[in-house]
Amino acid sequence: MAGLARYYIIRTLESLVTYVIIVAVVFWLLYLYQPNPLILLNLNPQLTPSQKEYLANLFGFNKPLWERFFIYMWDMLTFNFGISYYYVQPVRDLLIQRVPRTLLLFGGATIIAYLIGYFVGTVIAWKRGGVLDGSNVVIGLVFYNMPVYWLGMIFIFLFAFQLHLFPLANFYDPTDKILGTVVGNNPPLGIYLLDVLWHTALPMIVLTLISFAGTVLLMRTSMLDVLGENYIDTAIAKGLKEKDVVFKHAARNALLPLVTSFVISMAFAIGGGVLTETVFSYQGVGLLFIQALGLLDYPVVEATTIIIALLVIIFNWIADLIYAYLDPRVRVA
Amino acid sequence: MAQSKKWKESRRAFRRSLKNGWQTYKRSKIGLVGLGIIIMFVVMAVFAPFITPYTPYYTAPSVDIIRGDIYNITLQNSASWIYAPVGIMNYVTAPGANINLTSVLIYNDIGQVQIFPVGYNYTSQKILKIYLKSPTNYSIPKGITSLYETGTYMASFMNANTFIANSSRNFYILDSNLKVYRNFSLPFTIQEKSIFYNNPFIMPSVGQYSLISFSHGNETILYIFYNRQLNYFGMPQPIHKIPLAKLYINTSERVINSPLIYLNPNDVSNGYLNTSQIIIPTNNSLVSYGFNIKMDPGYEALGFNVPQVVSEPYVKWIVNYTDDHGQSYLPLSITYGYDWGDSPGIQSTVVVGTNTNEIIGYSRADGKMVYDKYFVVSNPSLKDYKLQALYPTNGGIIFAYATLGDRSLVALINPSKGTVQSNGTFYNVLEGALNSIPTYDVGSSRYITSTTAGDVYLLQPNMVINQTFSIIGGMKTPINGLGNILSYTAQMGYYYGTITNSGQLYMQETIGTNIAPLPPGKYPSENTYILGTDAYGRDIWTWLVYGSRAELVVGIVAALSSVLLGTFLGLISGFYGGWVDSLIMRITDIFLSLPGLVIMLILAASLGPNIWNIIFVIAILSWSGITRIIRAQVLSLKTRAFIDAARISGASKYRLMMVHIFPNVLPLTFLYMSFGVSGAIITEASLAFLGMGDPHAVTWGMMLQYLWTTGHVLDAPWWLLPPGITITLLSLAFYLVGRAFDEVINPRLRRR
Amino acid sequence: MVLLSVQDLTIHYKVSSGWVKAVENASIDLDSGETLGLVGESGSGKTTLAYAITQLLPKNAYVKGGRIFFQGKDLLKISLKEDGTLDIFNEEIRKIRWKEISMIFQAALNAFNPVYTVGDQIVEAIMAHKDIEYEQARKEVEKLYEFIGIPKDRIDNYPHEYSGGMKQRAMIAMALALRPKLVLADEPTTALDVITQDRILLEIQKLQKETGISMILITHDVSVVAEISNKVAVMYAGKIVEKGGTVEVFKHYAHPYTEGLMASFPTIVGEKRRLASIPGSPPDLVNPPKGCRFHPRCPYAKDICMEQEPPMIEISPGHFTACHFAKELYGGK
Amino acid sequence: MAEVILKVENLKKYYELSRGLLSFKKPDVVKAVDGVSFDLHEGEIIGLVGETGCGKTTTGRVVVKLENPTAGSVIFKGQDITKLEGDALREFRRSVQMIFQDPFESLNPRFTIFKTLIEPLIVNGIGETYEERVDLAVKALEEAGLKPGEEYLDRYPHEISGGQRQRVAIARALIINPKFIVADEPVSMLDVSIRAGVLNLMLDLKEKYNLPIIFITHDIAVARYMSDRILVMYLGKVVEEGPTESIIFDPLHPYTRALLSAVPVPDPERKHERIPIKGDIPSPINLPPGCRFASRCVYFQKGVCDVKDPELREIKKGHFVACHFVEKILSGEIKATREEKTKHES
Repeated sequence: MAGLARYYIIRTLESLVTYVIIVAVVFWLLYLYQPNPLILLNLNPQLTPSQKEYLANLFGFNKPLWERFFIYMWDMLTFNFGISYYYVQPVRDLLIQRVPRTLLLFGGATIIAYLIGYFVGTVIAWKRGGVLDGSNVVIGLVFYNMPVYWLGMIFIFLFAFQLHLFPLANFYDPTDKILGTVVGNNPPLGIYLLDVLWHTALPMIVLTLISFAGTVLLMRTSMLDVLGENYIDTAIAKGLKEKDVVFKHAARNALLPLVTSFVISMAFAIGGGVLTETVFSYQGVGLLFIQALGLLDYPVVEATTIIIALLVIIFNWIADLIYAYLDPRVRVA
Repeated sequence: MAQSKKWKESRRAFRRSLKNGWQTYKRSKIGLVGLGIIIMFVVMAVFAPFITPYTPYYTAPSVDIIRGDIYNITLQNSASWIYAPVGIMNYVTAPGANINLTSVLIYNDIGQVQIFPVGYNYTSQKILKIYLKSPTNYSIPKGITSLYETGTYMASFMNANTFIANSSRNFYILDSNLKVYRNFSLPFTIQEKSIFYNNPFIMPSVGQYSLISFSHGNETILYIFYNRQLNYFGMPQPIHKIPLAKLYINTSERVINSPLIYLNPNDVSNGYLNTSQIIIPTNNSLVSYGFNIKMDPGYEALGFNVPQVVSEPYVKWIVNYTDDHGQSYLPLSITYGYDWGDSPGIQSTVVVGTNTNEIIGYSRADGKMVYDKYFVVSNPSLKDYKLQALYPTNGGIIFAYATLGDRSLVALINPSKGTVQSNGTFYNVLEGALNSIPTYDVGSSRYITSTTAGDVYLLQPNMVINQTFSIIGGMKTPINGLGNILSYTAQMGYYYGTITNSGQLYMQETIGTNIAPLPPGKYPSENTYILGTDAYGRDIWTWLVYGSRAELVVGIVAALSSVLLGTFLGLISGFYGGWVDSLIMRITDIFLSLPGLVIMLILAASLGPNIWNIIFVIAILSWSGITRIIRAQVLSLKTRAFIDAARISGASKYRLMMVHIFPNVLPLTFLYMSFGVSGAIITEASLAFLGMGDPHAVTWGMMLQYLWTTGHVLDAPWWLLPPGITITLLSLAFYLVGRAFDEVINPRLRRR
Repeated sequence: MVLLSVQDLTIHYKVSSGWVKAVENASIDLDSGETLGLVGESGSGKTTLAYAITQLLPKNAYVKGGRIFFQGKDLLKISLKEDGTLDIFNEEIRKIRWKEISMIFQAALNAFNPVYTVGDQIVEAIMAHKDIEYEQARKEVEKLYEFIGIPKDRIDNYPHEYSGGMKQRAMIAMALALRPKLVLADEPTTALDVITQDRILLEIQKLQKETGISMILITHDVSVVAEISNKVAVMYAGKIVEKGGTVEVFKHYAHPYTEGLMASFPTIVGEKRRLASIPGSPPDLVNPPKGCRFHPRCPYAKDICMEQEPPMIEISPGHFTACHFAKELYGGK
Repeated sequence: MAEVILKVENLKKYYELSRGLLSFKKPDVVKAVDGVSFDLHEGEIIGLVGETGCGKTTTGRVVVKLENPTAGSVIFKGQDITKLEGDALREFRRSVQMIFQDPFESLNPRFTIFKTLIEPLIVNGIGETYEERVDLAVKALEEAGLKPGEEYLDRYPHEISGGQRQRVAIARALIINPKFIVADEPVSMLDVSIRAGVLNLMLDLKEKYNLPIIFITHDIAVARYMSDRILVMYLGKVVEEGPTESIIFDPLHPYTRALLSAVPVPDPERKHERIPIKGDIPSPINLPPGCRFASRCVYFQKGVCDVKDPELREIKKGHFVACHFVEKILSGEIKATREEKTKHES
């Protein structure tokens, strides 16, 4: 158990170092990104020189680069993200609104995709070679290689625009009619949640379709590996029932890579969420990021990038911890 | 001789191993399919000019794509809609600026409002559709006689418009959901009112405040709202909901006309906005009151509530109603002869139209008269027309309107001379009385107005009638210039609308609508577009074919670079071990935990949209996984006995690495290259879709990007489907080749 | 009493290059309490033959003929499907497995599932066949551990925490958990060091004496067979070439392959003599040689060997050999 | 006595197990080889015998300079090869070859047999012309029993059988005329019927070229067949050394005796008498002082065996044993303690 604890500590330290480095990298990347806010400020014809100076001071543009860098590092590491130029709100408030939405969307989609992947992958690997196997693999691969936003647009066209089954955009809309009542501005919680789910459903379906293929294939490959292992023979020879052999022995072991990949893909789904959120106008972190990038809203770009990176790191970290927990062999190493 | 034999020998062995590999590969059906698709696209790329009818930048001629566009929507409860429709606009002034007409609002005095969203999506730059189904119904206070949309602010497609409405005694500020959040009761019944709000797009320097004044008898109330659209970074910010100040002005005489409000945010000194004025026409004289507003730039930039002080109004100047001939008159209409260049140093004028058919200008600053001319005298043929009103227009020109019986005269007045332009073309005569304020359409450079005869006129700047429309069923309300659809990528358009007598909401674009994207088919220009065109009239099939070039180049070059880099680092890391290994592995770990797409977007934005930059960005962020795999492979190869055997034979480190280990990781490199191409194609398309694509490149990603930004997702399946299908196919093809190849080099062990 | 009787069993594998004729016309008989050593080189079909008895054949294995009687019951009749493959999870077979026929796998080859404790895996085997509580089953495991000589506190360890010898002992404990009639031991000592191997073999012998179970020992190591079995069957290229009592076969071998095998074994007893090797290498079972499969490597081969398959003849009571010239070559002894 | 080709003196190879970032303890040490000395004479095969983890392979790898020892020296032609560098090392590389356990592993799968064979020639600059190298390769193959050699040149390792692969490995070892060869379990991966051929081939080559071989194996029967002298290793040390027949028929060390008694014999009638031994091999990490075998020795004497490391002593001519009490055990003065209920520690 000591080995496990040490492993956890080392892994945690590594994650922290990675986080600090990424935070620093973001600063320099944005420093590369021209025009910078100071230039924007200087170009503004409405401002008198004294006002420009006041603002430059206020935002610290006139400090030496290194000083700015360290102030930035300190702010970011203490989650003090400043105020959005565009939304004129503290960035933290924006993130508090946005992060749960993104987690809801991608968490939901990833969980569904992995549940499907787990069961379908297990079954098609067990009954490999059949029609089910082949068609699943082919369909899966096609979705796997599809641009998510394109599928999103097609789904919007079909299910939202033509069939009116889902709303076209947004995370929540007080003007919707749910269960015969207009949602309104301060709806009861139940109606609110229904509306949120209704808006989340379509992007979630698209995300699930895109990613279930990967999980099915991963589970299938992993299962095929495990099925070649001798302990499966042992399990069969022991006279276990088929379902026990498949789920207790084969799928349980094949699950290991899937669990790791689940957490990691959750992390990367959030990073890649820019696309899905853009196409569905879903008010999450990804959309916030891409809009802020276009608007040169630096505090938001920094904060969203770092939050996304942080989520990736945290999920990676969780993945490793879970893996170590699930596979007793890793604990020793 | 020996050399050639040796060469032949190794070539034979190489050929044999290739043949063996092919034999194994051939067994994989999916591998063959993948290879087939790749070959198809390579053929497309190579022979692109021969299989496409046009070049990628050929655009369909206008005969194919320009059409008029009329929206005609039947309204429920048609009798109650008695006011002209109001357009709700969306101003975005950040990069990619546009002004969009997002919805059309109709209201009545029994407290009903309906909003019809237009288009289908807020990214749309032109109206595709006015939604008929379930228009949103709102309630407003009853008795509203006018309702304005006063400049808008659009935060991430969420409406944050502010409306100002008034009934006879009350005055309301409404939020974007038309909920009253400020309610002002006036001590009198409104007789005259004037409103000043700024369109930040057209007048960026004054798009800050909303001012509204109401007059009755000798009282005038002026409300000032901080309505700042832009902060100092050029970014929009929300409207402040609380009025800054309410100014009471008690004139000694009765107010007889709408006051004229002027706010001059350019004249800033000592933290004050100076030279703001309200000019009130009374039955005796024109009185100008000045007031100043205190500003705090720091707080403003942050967009917090601005603690501002508005000074008490003070009389700046008074003029009595006598012209330079000593004749007295009453003002019919007053306006400004201001223009874009208006600034503190330039004395723009207050222009007054009189009941004696005169137009008189006064200096804004001190009321000194600068010109006076008889409107009719300057053009004898017009002398019987009775001057009715003056309107400010673009470029400092004044639009004058006069009537004679059931005919109207429209003319442009030069404010510095007060005359209708002498060449005789700057006026025209219309049927019926003018019933709407002439609006200037930036897109077509025409004025739009309508008359009580039920005609809509499109007038050229020289007042030549360009087009006349009769609205079917007749206009119940005057037409209203609803708004622009401007965009830096797409064409401009200006819509106007009215409610017809038969209860329909009628809208039309002044220049006719560009109807591209064109569906597949043969067109009047004799052109055939196999897969139709995009919104710019470019042939989809051509783009699809030429796109394969860029995709193959991006995919292969990006994957090759990342794989080479990854292999090289993995080789070094695995082979040398020690601190080199630790260093490379730490860097790899960091790259592995970067949120790839997000960093790619920032990097691509920093480097600029260029195809080679995109290749670089993709390559630099996708080598890390390969490094890991190659390193693991090298580590496992290092323990293999044949490496020991080579070391015992005396092979140098370099030789071990390059001759013994490298050829053994090469298949793996090739495998990941294949997957890498697949990934790079999707990534390039994603970057392009998110607006980081190379605008000069012909790629499938750019096709989808144009589709998205021009907003044809829902009406141009011939444009939506092909690029997605090709991206999927090509990516899938490389992926399949990779999988098939995987089976060649890592045959899964069959059970016993 | 005949416990197991395999008659003319023929099993082929379907592979991409054709049919692998893994086992052809193999017949063996085993009485209660007997140990049969199944000897052969890799790819000789010995494992296939043994696995066929517990119906553990992989999906691409097809039974082309023969019967397997266990306690008078024809196992293939129960489980053989129409296409020639086996219904691995036939309920009747499942009940026979481990309860009647158990296996000792080579524990070093991951015969234990790495994610469960060894104890739990044995408990699982017990509970699959006996309707008892976990606690009771665990008590039985404790008894087994005592019997096999592993400290009880190791029950809750994971397989990777065991040494090779201990894993093998646990494997034996598991095989004996349900007191089966027949144990198939598949290379039980191959990966072990000599001293450990010796101990395990001793233990197997001891257990067999104490419990009276029958055993089939599958190994490539002639000396291991010599140590513990009383019957031997030698397989070559999918065929049983010689079978009989251990002493009979080893002392009076009657097949050139057995002869070659014995001559190529170095030993630490007796005079040092030069080893004789069998020339050539084992044939490809997709296209096995016509006639006697050993003929390309046989020093005595004549024309008939290339044409005709040699029949199984009884050269002395209970000692069978498949060689045309057995009588001439070895009959004298 | 034939000329000494190679002199190994007090060879030690320790491995430190890394403990990770946060451990400030002294790292664990595995003493894989701990003071091994022996001479290799002209035309002699010595067998290095022992169980898994006894250090026999590590010894072999140090001798061919695949690894550098922690201490000790390996003298070849008057030079300590552990310190060789540059040209001298290259010279040494030409004099030594190794044959590995797994012939599939030891042949580069991307090389044809020809390329595998000429690789040592290219590296060492042997053979002027291409034809010359082809001839050398063919000759080496035929020497290794693969006739006609030309047929094999073009093949890849996966296209030939296991026995042939090991013969190719032998041919590669022979092609540069080494002065000695280390063979690390050369037949343990091969099928029984093929083994003898490879063993005989090596014996023949030794006869033909008077080529000394260090033959590493866990199979004492194979060691007996091959070697002139046997060194029995246990946990990094040589516990017994002597002429083959002397070791086989008259083992002295309790470990050797137990080992030999445990070897199965393909003779069903042999009565098998076991020499007792306790427990399993202890973990090689941080071994306690004293005799390595103490924890398993049934003759264990407290106060001596757990304190002092026994030296190799010559008991009979050329027969060395590392045991404090070997004489007393032989004479029956020290009796074996009854084996307790087997304790298995790992």
